[in-house]
Amino acid sequence: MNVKRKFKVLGTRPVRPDGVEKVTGKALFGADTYATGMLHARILRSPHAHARIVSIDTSAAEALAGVKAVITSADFGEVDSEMTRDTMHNCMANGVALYDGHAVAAVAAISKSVAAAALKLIKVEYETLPHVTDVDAAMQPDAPVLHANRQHRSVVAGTPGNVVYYCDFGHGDVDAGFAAADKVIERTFKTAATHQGYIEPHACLANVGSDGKADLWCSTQGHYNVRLICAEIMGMDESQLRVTASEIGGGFGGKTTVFIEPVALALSRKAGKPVKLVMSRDEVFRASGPTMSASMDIKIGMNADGKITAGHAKLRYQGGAFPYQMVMMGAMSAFATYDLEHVRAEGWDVMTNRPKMISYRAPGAPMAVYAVESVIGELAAEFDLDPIDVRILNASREGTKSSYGPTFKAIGLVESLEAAKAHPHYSAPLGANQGRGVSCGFWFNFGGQVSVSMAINADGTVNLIEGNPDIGGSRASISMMAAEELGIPYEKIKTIIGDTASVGFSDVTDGSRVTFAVGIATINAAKAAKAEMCKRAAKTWGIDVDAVEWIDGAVHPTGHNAGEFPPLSLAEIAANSGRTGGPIAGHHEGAPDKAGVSFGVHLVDTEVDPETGFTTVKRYTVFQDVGKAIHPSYVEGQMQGGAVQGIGWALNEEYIYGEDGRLQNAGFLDYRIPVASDLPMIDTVIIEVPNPGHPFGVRGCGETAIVPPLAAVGAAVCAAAGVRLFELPMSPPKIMAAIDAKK
Amino acid sequence: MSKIHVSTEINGDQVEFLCETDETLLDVLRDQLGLTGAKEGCGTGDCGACSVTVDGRLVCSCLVLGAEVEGSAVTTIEGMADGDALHPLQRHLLEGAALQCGICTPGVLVAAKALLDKNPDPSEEELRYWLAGNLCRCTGYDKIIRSVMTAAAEMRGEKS
Amino acid sequence: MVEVVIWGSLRRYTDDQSSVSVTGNTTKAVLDSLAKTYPGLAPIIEQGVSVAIDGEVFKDAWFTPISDNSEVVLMPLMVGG
Amino acid sequence: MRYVGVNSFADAVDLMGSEQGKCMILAGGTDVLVQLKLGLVEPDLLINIKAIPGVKEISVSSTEYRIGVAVSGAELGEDAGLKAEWPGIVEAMELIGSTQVQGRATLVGNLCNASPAADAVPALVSAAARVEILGPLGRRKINVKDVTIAPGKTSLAKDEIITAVCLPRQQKNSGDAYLRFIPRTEMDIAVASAAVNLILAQDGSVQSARVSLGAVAPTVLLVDDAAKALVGSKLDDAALEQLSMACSAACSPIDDRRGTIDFRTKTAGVLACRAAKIAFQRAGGSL
Repeated sequence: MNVKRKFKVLGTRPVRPDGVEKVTGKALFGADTYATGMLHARILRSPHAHARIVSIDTSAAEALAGVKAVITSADFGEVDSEMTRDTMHNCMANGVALYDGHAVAAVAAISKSVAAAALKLIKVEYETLPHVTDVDAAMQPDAPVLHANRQHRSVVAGTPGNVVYYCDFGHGDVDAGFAAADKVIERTFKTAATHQGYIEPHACLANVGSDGKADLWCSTQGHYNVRLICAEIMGMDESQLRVTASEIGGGFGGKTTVFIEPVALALSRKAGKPVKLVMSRDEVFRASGPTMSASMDIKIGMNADGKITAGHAKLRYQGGAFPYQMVMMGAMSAFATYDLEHVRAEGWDVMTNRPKMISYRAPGAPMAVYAVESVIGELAAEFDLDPIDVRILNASREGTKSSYGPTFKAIGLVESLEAAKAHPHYSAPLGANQGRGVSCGFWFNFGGQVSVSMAINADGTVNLIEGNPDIGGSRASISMMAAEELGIPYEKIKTIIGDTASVGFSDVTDGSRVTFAVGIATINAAKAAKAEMCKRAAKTWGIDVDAVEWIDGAVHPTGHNAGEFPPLSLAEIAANSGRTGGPIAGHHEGAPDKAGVSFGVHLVDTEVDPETGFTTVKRYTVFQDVGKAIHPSYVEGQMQGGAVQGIGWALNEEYIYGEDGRLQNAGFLDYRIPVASDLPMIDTVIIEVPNPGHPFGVRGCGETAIVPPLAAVGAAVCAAAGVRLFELPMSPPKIMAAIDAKK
Repeated sequence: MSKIHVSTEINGDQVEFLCETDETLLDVLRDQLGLTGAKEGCGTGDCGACSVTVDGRLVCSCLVLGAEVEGSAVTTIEGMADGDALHPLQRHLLEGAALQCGICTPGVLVAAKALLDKNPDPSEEELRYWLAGNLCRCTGYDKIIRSVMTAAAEMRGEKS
Repeated sequence: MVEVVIWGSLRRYTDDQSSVSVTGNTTKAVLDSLAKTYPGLAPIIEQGVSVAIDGEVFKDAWFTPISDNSEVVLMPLMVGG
Repeated sequence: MRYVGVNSFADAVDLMGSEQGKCMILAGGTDVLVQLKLGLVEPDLLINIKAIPGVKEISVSSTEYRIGVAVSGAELGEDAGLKAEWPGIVEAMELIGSTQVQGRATLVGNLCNASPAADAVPALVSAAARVEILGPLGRRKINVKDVTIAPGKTSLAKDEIITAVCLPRQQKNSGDAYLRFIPRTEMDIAVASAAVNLILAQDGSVQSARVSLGAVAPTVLLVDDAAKALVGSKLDDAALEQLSMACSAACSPIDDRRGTIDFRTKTAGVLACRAAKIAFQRAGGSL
């Protein structure tokens, strides 16, 4: 490893390879393909939060001219794995509709209007059941239980049935730690469920042939995962189902599973024609995964000098209508930013009558860290200490035993905090009704399975195939790493995302893993290709392969042969490849680990209108350790985008349910994501503490940025408004209620 | 149900199509004319991904019926570049890394061009309000705003 | 022997010990002896776990070498966005 | 659904009268198309009135502005004379939706959608605007205030159609303003709103006032007590306090996904005071 090495390509900002298609409207996203003879599908969804499906009469819909297939859960078979069965039943209700928007039937017809008309002809008889949508209510002994006997063995006996998972992390003795503190603060927080809010609705085009082979085109973060799930649901061999990932119009974790793909496949199989299925925005909100809502108790002890003596978090997450295990991510993240002798984080995952949660950028972490950071901010204020100093004093660093167990290697939290403290933003004066907030954040980052195949073309260019959808410019960073390793210009590399039949398995694009893991595979594939080119050059010169080496895009003779032959460039070797042994390629399949955790610090100024509670974000700066920024513009973009999603979560985004258990804001009008005029520029400071686990020092950077904004904005709003709030979003009515209560 | 015959101009070409009465211009562009650059992010005028201009006016094509553009002139993202030469806005969004997933990009470009056609020298605030109806979930808007401002300066003949 | 740190909610399967000593020089070997010695852990391990070795997290990887003085922490299998 | 484009209001009235099913008018379409998309309405007949001569025009006489029913928000904002004379109305219209929506949305559409939260309506009410209506029995004019009778419901008969908005010429030493509260800076529906239209006396005090509120009752309110609070004052603190109290007292809002009763009630008063100050300065008053 040589992390100090000088790079030629890494750190530059070339135009992304898929850019021209995307600025000219030619790039093909999920809904942008059409097949000859294609049918249009629509899904009928439950209007009830919880209801037994007594009967479904599809005869009138089937009789409508132009309708080619109608399906219900009866059209799906049995599957062995519990997880896949839940996914299937989330795609199509099995006897019981578990949430408002749960699919109960689907049609495929010759046009959108016929499909819409057919939906109205399906008669579903429901018997409504009691429902629950709030996490604390769902944990009560008398709450309606969504699925009997689905509690994970971690759950303590006697716990109410909606609690499906329990976890407990930490070390030391928190009671002793609290006893030793000068001050202990205990607070309860609530955060709303938010949606990933990708602009592209779920979309797919399925084509099942009469021979049982199938093609599926879809917008996904992981087409191999789609293949895995769909093949099992459809009872197909994986080899018979070819899945192609379209360009993806945003995912943020929300496209790491399937919602409509099995439905389209089942319709296509029944109709014998290609079927296109596209969710409406309303369906996206009602029936694709939001993140968890949370109810949390946080207790932290601190000494007057700012040293934290102990921390204890109890996290209760609401994750919708099926069993899941996600609170552990929050419990492990909650105190990860601090070096604590006594720490404990417990978590409970709870089912409710809401759509099943799915990952959303650093899933589980933002709300837990919000709650912890809010209490730390309050304690710092209690002792009149600088909030950054308190965090530096307690910060995790190399050698810290983390709150979730392992000891940290080289990490960049202290560097990020010091950069924030030294930044002009931190000392800039504040105006009337303005406040400043700061928060740390953390995310694990993953490696995982990956496949890359690289062909060296005879003209000296390179084609690279990888298996992870490009969700934010990864073709550029992969091409850059290939160019760096091969020593050729970036423009000579063409990276594409292969379908499931063209390159080996790759895990889902999640865990901020793509630049890290595909990067390692790319470097290794390039190394394999270089080794072959060294062989070809050695053969050409008639010398031993050990007597050549690869320097800067060319093979050079070494040792006593040095200078004997002019070096052979990649292009020269490639040009003769047909004569020296055939095509040259390199490939790598692996499962790299050591992804390297990432820390960030956010600094924000807000202004709160004391008469209306309207919050304006005045200034925002993100500091984040990214290890090594391959393409700094896209790294900054991740930091900015994550910050703004966090701002939305903090201020206005929320799933709003009525007493009837129905979602009241299933659209962008009332699910309020930040718009351009809501925001200032988002300044970024990239910190580079290389990850010892990657040849270029790369750490994942995509997810960490959504973790700190909730508490940072929270602290800034509280300072500006002169009140304390313990609930997200801090919407104007809540801010005004707090201000009025203080009066 | 009988369809409506519509003659219109799209990106300078004379085009005829038949549409259902409730079919939106967005559906016509995408499903009938092969112009899939305009995207449906919401179908209710809240996201701007389907932005086009009709007779020079910026609109959401999901809020226009296909039948309404009889005799009009429509421009879409597909009409923005001059052959292989990208419009300065397209070039600057690319160079400024102002797109991550790229789904909002066509709408942003069409909307930004409509602004610069009307006001070649917008302030950052004017630009942010003009683009408030173009939702982007990836970028936090920072690089979009910077890139449009840079493109505008170049189009005004200012050196960057 | 390798000392393996167990997360809190699993300690009921390890006689309430926060760390246990087992044999093995790879993750697979260590996980196998964990499951054998503490049968309550077997279904958890079967479902999939991560193992942190000297501060680096390995996701379901069998052959990662472990030495007797390694810091080994059992962790849940994680997901991201 | 059948779709018909008409060339005269008379044709529209005939069609509406003879239609057995549900009939809707397409002007801007920014509400109608959304309702169609979401399946909230299923009209049998949709009548496009945009090709009727004059509907895209704004004309001005010595007594009034006449605004065509298909004039979009963007076009309204481009009429410099109207904007100078009735800035509150133009700004209210321009607050509706995005730039894209502004390319289509119309004053009359905003009015006939009959939402309690319609942005243009409080401003029109405070300006004492009227609409011209054509029906089988001929023409009539009514106050904008009397168009909406309940959420989603207007006082127009099934075969009546609004043919123009008539705005009086603004008097000397007068000014109007409209403000709304939304949680973001754009793209939301008003949680509460207030419009104020003032005429100042020679001495700079308020001679007459009209104050209207939106999103705080089933229909837009014209609050006489609020107007009284201002008359005779130069918007001193006491007058503003009274204005705020009168506005809040007039509110009878609902709790919903956009705001609480308490928040709407208080915010309406705050907005009325702020709008009053803007209107006062526009009328030439100094604070």
